[in-house]
Formats: sequence, C-alpha cells, structure tokens
Amino acid sequence: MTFIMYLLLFLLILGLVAVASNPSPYFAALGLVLVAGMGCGVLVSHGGPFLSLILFLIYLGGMLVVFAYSAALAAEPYPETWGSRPVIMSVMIYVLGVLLVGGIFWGGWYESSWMSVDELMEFSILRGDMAGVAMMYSSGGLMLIISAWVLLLTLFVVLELTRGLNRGALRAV
Amino acid sequence: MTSKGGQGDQFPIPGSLYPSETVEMFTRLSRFRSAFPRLYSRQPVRFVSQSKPTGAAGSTAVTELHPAADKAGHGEVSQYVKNPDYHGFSSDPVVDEWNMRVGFFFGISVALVLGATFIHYLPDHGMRQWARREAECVIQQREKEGLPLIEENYYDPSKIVLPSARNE
Amino acid sequence: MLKILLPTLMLVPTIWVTPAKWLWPTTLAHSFLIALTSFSWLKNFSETGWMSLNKYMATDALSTPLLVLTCWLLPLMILASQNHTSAEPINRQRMYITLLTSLQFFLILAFSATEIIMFYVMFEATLIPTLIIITRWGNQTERLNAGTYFLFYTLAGSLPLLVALLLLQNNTGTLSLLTIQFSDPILLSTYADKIWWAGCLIAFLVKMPLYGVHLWLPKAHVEAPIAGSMILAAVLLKLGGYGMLRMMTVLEPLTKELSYPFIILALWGIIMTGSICLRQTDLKSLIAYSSVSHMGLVAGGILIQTPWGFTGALILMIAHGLTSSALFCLANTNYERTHSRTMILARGMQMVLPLMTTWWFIASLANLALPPLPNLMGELMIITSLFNWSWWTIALTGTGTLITAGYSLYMFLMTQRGPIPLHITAIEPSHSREHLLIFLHLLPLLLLILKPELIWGWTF
Amino acid sequence: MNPLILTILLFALGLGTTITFMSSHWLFAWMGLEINTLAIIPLMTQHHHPRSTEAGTKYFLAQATAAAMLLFASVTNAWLTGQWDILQMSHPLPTTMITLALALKIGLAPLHSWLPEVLQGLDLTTGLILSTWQKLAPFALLLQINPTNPTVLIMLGITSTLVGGWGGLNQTQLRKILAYSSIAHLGWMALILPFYPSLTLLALLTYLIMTLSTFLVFKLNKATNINTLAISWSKTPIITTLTPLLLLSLGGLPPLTGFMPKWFILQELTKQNLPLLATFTALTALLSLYFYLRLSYSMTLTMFPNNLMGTTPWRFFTQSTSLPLALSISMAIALLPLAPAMMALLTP
Amino acid sequence: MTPTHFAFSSAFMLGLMGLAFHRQHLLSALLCLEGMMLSLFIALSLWTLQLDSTSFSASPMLLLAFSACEASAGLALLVATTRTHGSDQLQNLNLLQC
Amino acid sequence: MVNFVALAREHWVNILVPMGFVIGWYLDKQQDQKLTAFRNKSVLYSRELKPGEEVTWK
Repeated sequence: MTFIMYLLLFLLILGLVAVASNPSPYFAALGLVLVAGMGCGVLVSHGGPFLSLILFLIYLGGMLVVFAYSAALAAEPYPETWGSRPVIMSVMIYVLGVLLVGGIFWGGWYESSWMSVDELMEFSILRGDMAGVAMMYSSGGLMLIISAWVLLLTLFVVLELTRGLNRGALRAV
Repeated sequence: MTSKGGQGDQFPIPGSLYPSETVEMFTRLSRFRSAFPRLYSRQPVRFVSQSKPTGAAGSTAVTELHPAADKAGHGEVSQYVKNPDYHGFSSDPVVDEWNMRVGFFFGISVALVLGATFIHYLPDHGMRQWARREAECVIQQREKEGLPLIEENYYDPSKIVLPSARNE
Repeated sequence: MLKILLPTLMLVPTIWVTPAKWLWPTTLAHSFLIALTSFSWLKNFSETGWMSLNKYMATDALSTPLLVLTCWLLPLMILASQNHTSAEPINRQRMYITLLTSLQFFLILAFSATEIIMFYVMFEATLIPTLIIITRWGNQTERLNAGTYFLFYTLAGSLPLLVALLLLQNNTGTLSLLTIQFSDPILLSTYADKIWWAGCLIAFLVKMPLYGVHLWLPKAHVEAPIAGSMILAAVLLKLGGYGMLRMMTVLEPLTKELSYPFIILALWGIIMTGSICLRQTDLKSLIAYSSVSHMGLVAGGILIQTPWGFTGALILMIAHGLTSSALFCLANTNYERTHSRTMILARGMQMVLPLMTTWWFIASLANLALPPLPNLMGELMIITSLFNWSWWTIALTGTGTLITAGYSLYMFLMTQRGPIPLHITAIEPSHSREHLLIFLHLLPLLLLILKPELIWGWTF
Repeated sequence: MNPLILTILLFALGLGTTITFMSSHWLFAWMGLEINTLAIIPLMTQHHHPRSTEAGTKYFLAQATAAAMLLFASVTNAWLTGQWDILQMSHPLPTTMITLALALKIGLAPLHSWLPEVLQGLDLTTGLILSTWQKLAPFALLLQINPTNPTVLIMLGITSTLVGGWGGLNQTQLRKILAYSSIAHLGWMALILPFYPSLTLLALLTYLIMTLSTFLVFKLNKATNINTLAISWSKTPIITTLTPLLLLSLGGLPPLTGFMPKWFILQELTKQNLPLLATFTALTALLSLYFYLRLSYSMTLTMFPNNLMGTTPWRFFTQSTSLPLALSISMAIALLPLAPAMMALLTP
Repeated sequence: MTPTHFAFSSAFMLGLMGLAFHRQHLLSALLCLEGMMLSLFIALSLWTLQLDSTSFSASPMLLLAFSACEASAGLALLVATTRTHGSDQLQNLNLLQC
Repeated sequence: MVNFVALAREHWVNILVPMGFVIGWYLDKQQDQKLTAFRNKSVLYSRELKPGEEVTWK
C-alpha cells in the first residue's frame, strides 16, 4: 500500500513536471491526463471514491477532453516533445529542484500518514464525501445558487468572447 | 509603442481630396493653411486700431508665443496715435482714463496717504515709547527716594490674589 | 484676520462677474482697499506679541510686515501685468488675476499660521499658482524647464521638512508657534538629530535660496511674467526667511555648531552671485542673481541667531522685497518696449525715457543700499552682527557690499547711459501706469525711513 | 454588446466584490474574486480588437494565477493550522503567500508588469472599472489578514512607489501613465497597511476619487495619449483648467486632496519611528509628480499652436451627464480641509 | 509535512513555475493553470478526507465548478486571441508593450 | 432713475469685497469674544461685575 502510494504521488509530481516543462501542448495535455489519473488513485486510496469519481468523470472526461481537442487543433509541424533539448533541460531542472526540496523536508515523514483515517468504515456504503455532496444539495443553498450562477455567467462570458462574426472562423494555426 | 486612440483624433488633411500626385504638395501647403483662419479670425478682436493688417499678420504667425508683443512696437501703430492721452491701461480711451483715475486715487490718495496717516497716528507701536518713558520716570523717582532700582518683590505679593483651595 | 482674508476671497467672484470693461479698474481698486485694510495689522500694542488671534491665525511683529507686504504687492502686480495680458481673451485675464489673488490668499494664510504644519501646507500651496503663472504666462519655451526646476527644487527640499516636522510633533506633542518655544528643550545629540536639524532648515534654505541650491531662481525669474517675478522676488523668497526665523527657536542647541557651513556658504554666495551679476548680460537674470546675493546676507543674519541678526534680516527682507520688485517692473517696462532682456541691446534709455531713468536711479541706489534707506539699515545690522561673531566675515560681507554697489551701477549705466542703439529709436513713451507702479514701490520704501520700527520685528 | 448581457456582467461584477466583502471563509472569498475576474473579461474584450483581446488574456492569466495562489495559500493554511477563517490567519507562510497573491491581483510591484499593459488595451470606461472597482475586493482581504511581519508589505510598498514613479517617466500613453500612478498609490497603501489599516482605507478612498475624475476627464476629451491632451483645451476649457489641479492632486501636492493620505501616512510612519522610510517614500512621490507635471504642461500650461477662435477641429457638446465629473473633480481637488471628518469616518 | 502535502505543494509550485517561466503557447499556460487547479482539487479533497469532515466535502466540487468556468473562459480567450493574433504563441501578444 | 438702475446693474459687484470685509470683521469680533471669555471665569482676572454688565461667556 505504501509503495503504491509513493508511486502514485511520484507519478503525480512527474506528471506536473511533464506539463510544466513546456513541451508542445499536445504532450502537456497528456501529462495532465497522467496527473488526473494519479490524482484519482490518490483520492481512492485515501478513502474518497466519490470525489475520485467526480475527478475522473468531470475533470478527465469533461474538461481535459476539451483541452486535448484544443491541443490537437494546434497542429505544429515540429512539436517539441520531451526529447527535445530545452524541454529536457527544464525537466531535469524541475526534477532536481523537486528532489532537492524533498530532501530538505525528508526527515519529518512518517509512514502511518498513508492510512486513511476512517479505516474502519472502509466497507461502509455511506461515505463521508457522499454525505457531503448530499449536504451540498440539501442545505448548501447559497453555494449552489452561486455555483449555478457562475456557470451561467461563464456561458455568457464564453459566448461573448468568441462572438464576432466579422473575424472569420477559427483558424487552424 | 502603439496607441489605441489614434483613430479619429487626426486632423483631417484637406490635401487628401486632390489627385494623388499633388497630394504631397498640398499636404505641405495645408500646414500653412492652418495658420490663416487663425489670423483673420483674430483681427476683429485684437487689432482694432491697426492700419496694416497684412504686415501684422506676418508678425503674429511668427511670434505666436508673444501675444503681447504684437500689440506695441515693431512696425505697429502705437496706442498714442489713436489716443494721445494714453495712460497705458486700456485701448479704450474712456476705460483708460477711468482706470488711471482709479489707480491714482486708490493707490496714492487712499492707500498711501490714508494709510500713512493711519500708521503715523497709530497708538504707540508695541508700547515701546510708553515703556521707555515709564522706565525713566520710575528710575528718576526711585533715585530721588533713594530706593534700589529694582526690588525683589516686583509686584506687591499682598496684591496678588491667589486662588484659594476652595476654588481649586 | 478674517477681515482681510474674506475680502481677498470675495475678490475672486468679483473678478469673474465684473463686466469685462471694468475688470482691471475694479480689481485694482479693491485690492488697494484690501491693502489699506491690512495696515491695521501694524497696530501693535499687545504684551505677548501676538495680535488678531483666532484659532488658526495670528500675527506678531515678525509676520506683520511680511503680511502687509503681501497685501501691498497684489495691486502692484495687477497694475504691472495690465499691458502684457491685454491681448489675451478676457477669461484668461480673469484667470490670471484669480491666480494672483489666490496667491495672496495662500500667502496670508502662510504668514499668519499659528501652526507650523499649516504654515508648511500653505508654503507648498503657493507653489501651484506660481507654477501656473510661470509656465502658462511665461514668454519662452524654457519656461517649462523653469517651472520644473522651481517645483522640484522646492519640493525636494520641503518633503524632508514635512517628515522633520512630524518628528518634532512626535517629540514635543505640539507644533503651535504660540507655545512651542515654551515646550521642553529636546535633547539633541545623535547623528539622526543632526540630520533632522538639516531637514528642518534645508527647505527654507532652498526657498531663500542659499547659494548652491539657487539654480531654480534665475530660471524662474527670467521666464516668469512680470507679476510672477514680482511676487517671487518680493514675497515668496521671504517665505524661506520667515520659516527659518520661526524654526530657529526650536532648533536651539544644535544650531551653534551646525550652522557654520551654511553661514559660510551664504556669505560665499554673496560674493559669487555678485560676481555673476557683474558679467551678466541678461537684465532679469541680473536682478535675480542680485536677489540671491541679498538673500545670502539674510540667511547669514538669521543663522547667526542674534537679535540684531534677526532684525536686520527682517528689515532687509522687506526692503529687498520692495526694491527688487521695483527693479523687475522697470526691467519689464524695458522689455515691453524692446522685446529683449539683453542689456546691450537696450542702452541709452535716458535719451528716450528720461523720467524712467529717475526711477532706475532710485531703484539702483536702493539696491546698493544707499544710506537712509532701510536696505542699508538691514545690511548694516546683519554685517555688524556677523562681524561681532567673527572678524573674518567682514572680508566677505565687505567685498559683497562693494560688488553689490558695482553691479547696481553697472546695471544702471548699461541700461540708461551711453548711446542709444539705432533699432530702438521708435520707442513708446512711458505710461502713467508705469510711473504709478514704480512710485508705489519706491514711496513706501522711502516712507519706511521715517518709521522703521514697523519692520523691526520681535526684538525691540 | 447586448444590454441584457451587459447587465448580467455588471451585476456579476458587483456580486463578486460583494461576496468577497461578506465572506469570512477563504473559499468563499476566492469564489468572489473568481466571479469578479470572469465578469470583467468580456467587458474588456467587448470590441474584439486585437489589443483588447490581448489585454483580456493577460489580465485573465494574471488574475487566475493570483487566485490559484490565494487558494493554495489558504489550503496550505488549512493543512497547517486547520483554519479557514480569514480573520484567524496565524501561520506566517500562508499569510505571506496570500499577501503576495493579493499583490499580484492588485498589481503591486514587483508583481505589477501586467497592469500597464492590460490598462493600455482597454477603453477608458473599463479601465476605470479595472483601476477602481477591481481593487476593492483584494483590498478588503488585505485589510482583514493582519500580517505579523510588516517587512513584506513594506518592501512591496517601497518597490511600488519607486517603480510607479520610475515607470511612468518615459510614457506618452495616458493609460499607461495612469497604471503607473495606480502602482505608486497602491504602494503607499501597502506601506501603511501593517501599521494603520484605516489609513489604507483613506488612501484607497482618495485614490478612487482622484482616479475616477481623471478617467472621466480623459473620457470626456477622448484622450489616450499626451498629444491628444494638448488640444483638449479647445474642447472643454474649464475642465482643462481644472485638470492640472487634479493631476497635481494625484501627485500629492499640499493644498489638494492627494496630500491628505500622504501626510497621514508619513505621520504614522514617523510615529512608528521610521523617519528614514518616510523620507524616502516622500521623495519617491516626486518621481510620479514629474509625469503628472508633464501631463499638465502639455494639457494646459502650454499654448498649443492653435487658437481658440481659429482652427478648432470640433467643439464638443457633451451629451454625457457631467454631474459625476463635477462632483468627483471638486472632491479630488478640495477635500483636504475635511481631513478630520474623513479620518473620523474611516477610523473604527 | 506529510508526503501528500509535499506532493500537492510541489505539484502546485511546478505548475506555477511552468506558467511563469515558459511562455510559448497560450494553451500551455492554460494547461499549467489547469494543473494548478487540479493539484488544488486534490489538496482540498485530501484535507476533507483526512479530517473526515462531512460538511467540507462539497468544497472540492465547488472548486471544480469554478475551475471549469476558469478553464472555459481561458479556452474562449484562446479562441479570441487566435482569431485576432493569428496564432496562440504568447510572444505574439506584444501589442501593448512599452 | 434709469441711469441709477443701469449703474447699479453694472457695478453691483463692487459690493462683494466690502461685504467680505464686514462679514470678516463680524466673525473676528465673535472670535475675540469667544477667546476672551476665559477672563470672566478665571480667578486672576475676575472682578465684580458692574450693574448691568454682561458676561461674555454666556
């Protein structure tokens, strides 16, 4: 379990390194998918399957698809992969930096922090995160309204931003 | 680097109405042209008494920064031609005359004469003369009486009424 | 107090609603009336020295002469600027007079403030009208440069002053001029205190101006229109001297040693600026540098901190205010006729304007401190007190006086005597307005010979 | 833009700030800030001009980063202290991070570089909203966290006053000048924040008034660079006469309103025994004063070679209502005598 | 500092650095921003889960909703800048420099 | 009479400055009264009021 957790967290960081090292967006999106997947794993192993599901369905299934689509539109003739020189330089730098900082903070870690707190409720059907979602719908009225309002606002924002018929269609560059 | 508000603020160049070969020439001309309306529009307002408007026009175009300079000297007709009694106040003789009267009356008759009189008959400035006289009298009196010139108790302590404890 | 201040304020609506035809006579008459009213401040019989108190303002023997000078200058400025603004649209003329009036308003508040912070605020407030007068109505394009110099020299000096004043307020708990001299003396020993001392004085020394930080003054004087030059020479420089006189009581124990370099610089400045005057070709610049030279003497007299020094400084400030203002007016009459400030181009004026030459003569003599005039009284008192402090100063002050006489005569001879250049033969005769103007400058100066105790200040 | 959408956007703009004002919980405050950012972006890019789109993008990137940093700091705070309350910040690390995030949000130097460019790309109305209304919510948060260590804010403040003065010196574009002026003013507010938050409010208030009137004046003149200002006196002479006073008030010259916050801030700094800092800050104000002075030179104090009766390009008959302009200009010029009343109003 | 804390902190910081230092594509910047939001989501969820706080487990979803809004606004801006500037290269956004 | 009206119309502004003087004088007077009111209260300065004399600090 501990080993898997370490692996998940390591891959999480590695995925962010892959995003941050600035390859062409095509590959960065891939890195982000990796991060999201690892995030799901981490959440599951902390005992939050519902949130993990949300992350998987909404984030990975909804948003990242759009991002990947946008990245695919940006067709570059010679995309920068992780193999190309500047990207590999920054990957090295980032990894080294993370290792360095990790080395500094290494001492205070303790193994038991992996175990999720509600170990005994491992098999319970009524989980805390689900209950929280239920609470959000039952008593979190203002928050819900604001969130819904923001989504509506975003609709207008996006429509307003991409309006402008005189500017022609989306160009493939 | 760039300006957003450039459009619309440009002064429309009249030369651009002409065919393209002459455009450049006329654009250059138009810079001079922009000076002309200024000149003739200014005439009725400022150069009432002026006999040679064209000559003056040339000088205004050059000395734009010296509006006052256009008025007197340098080939222009002086105010004295129109008004021999010119006092330097205004080109209108009536106002000039009145202004002179006001200036002299209020400046000299009122401010200086009245003011000087007032100041002269002011009560003793800073009570200096009184203090001097008083001191001399006191000294003479004390010398006559043989007292020391100043005493330890300058004020008579019995005359000073200090607030009693009740009033504190 | 308010009986002068409110009429000054009411002058502004008067300016804007008067019919255009009567604008100048009306403002002239009213400003003369205000000046007349201001003479009532000279009635001084209080034991404490403070008169016409209200909550924020009061006058005492030190500020009264400067206040009266301020009020006297407004009609003279109106009189002086009538010709050169007459070509402008009427609203700009009104704006011009409004600015002059606002300047008087701020100056009255500055000189009569009982709180040092209020003095500071008003001291700075005078910058804005002066700046606008210089840069809006000046003649050459260099006026912008002059305005920038003027503003930034003064502000760079006076922002540290603000902090220094706030520190003082923290230490003593008060900034009231009425009581600050009775507050406990501050223990001043550290380096920070010395910097504080400098911070308190440098603003005023820049404004005076002291030699070395005087560069803004000739520029501002040369570029300003006549009214700007007049008020600048007559009153605004005196704000610096007044502020120094007021601050000196607070700075007591430190001044004894710390003021040496400033005294030396001031005295050295007399000679240097005097020498600059001797080789000056520009008339207004010459008068401006002569102001710097005289103000150096004033600064020396104040920094020496003796009763005679203070009195001499005040007398010299008033006398120099009237004299240099008169000289600027005279320079302006020449300028309006020849359109040039260069002295070599406008020589031999005696031939064409003989009566003006009389005024030039009297004004030059006043500038070089001819015996009965108050100028001499001030200079002598300062020189005497400096001499009492150190014998060596007589070398500097004596040379300075000599040079002053030299350049005053140089100025007079260059402008009035000699052959008349051919290009200015067709010159306009002098106006009654100009004679009145100079007369109103010089007569008060002469009358002050008869009653000098009006400008003696605190010490008698 | 469709008026309905405009209404919705403006409402959301108000809502976001209001939510941030109301909230005591970091998540909620963050939500308010996000709503604010989202709502102003279409307003910025409403012309679909390359410049405005670019400004919108830059603004979005800066604000989103700042918001993410803010939330990250509060999550870290929650992990470290278990506390989400805005008023209960105790750990120095999240506090510093939040301060920096908010500094990025309002554009304090050295996190200021987005502000001039973004402001340059906007039209004057949106620029006005950006430099007034958008500052309110971050300042509400900045005022609520009380940093234990004033060093960060002092450094931010000094750098801002310096950069704000320095950067504006070489500009000819009014909006960039205003952006740098905004940076300098924000520097003053940040400087006094650890010592006397009411003074920050006072400075913010006066800054808002002065900026409001400056923007309104420029809007009336349709001026976006210095050259355009030079002929503004043929359009609205009286406003042109008053504008130098307004600009000098922004510069903080004494009898005008702008002096009031500077005065009080300097007083508080000297009270805190920081006279050197006070002097330095006061002198940096001279830098900003220089470009205000340059603006007033070109606007009013030099006579453009163009006559009132002559070749006036056109005369403006203003359709817009001038009451806000009149009110704000008179407040921006002559509020100094009311200083005690304003202090009484703002001191809790 | 626990490993999870370290992990999401460094993930966030990596995203921030990627956003700050590498400026080639606008889309990369947006992706970095998304990475930051993702790490925040994980952090918030983990905090909720570790404390077993029921009432807080709604907060990750609110965060997700807002980050979705942000992402869509960012993508809309991407579209708008691509239209006006011709590409999504960030160095093309230089119209407003001094 | 008409002439007088015309004169008043043209020169009424001249009343402003004297009005300012009068108001200022009045306010000065008020201020003096306020500032000297302490005399009636202070022990050092106080004295028997003459019949009919009014205190200034009322």
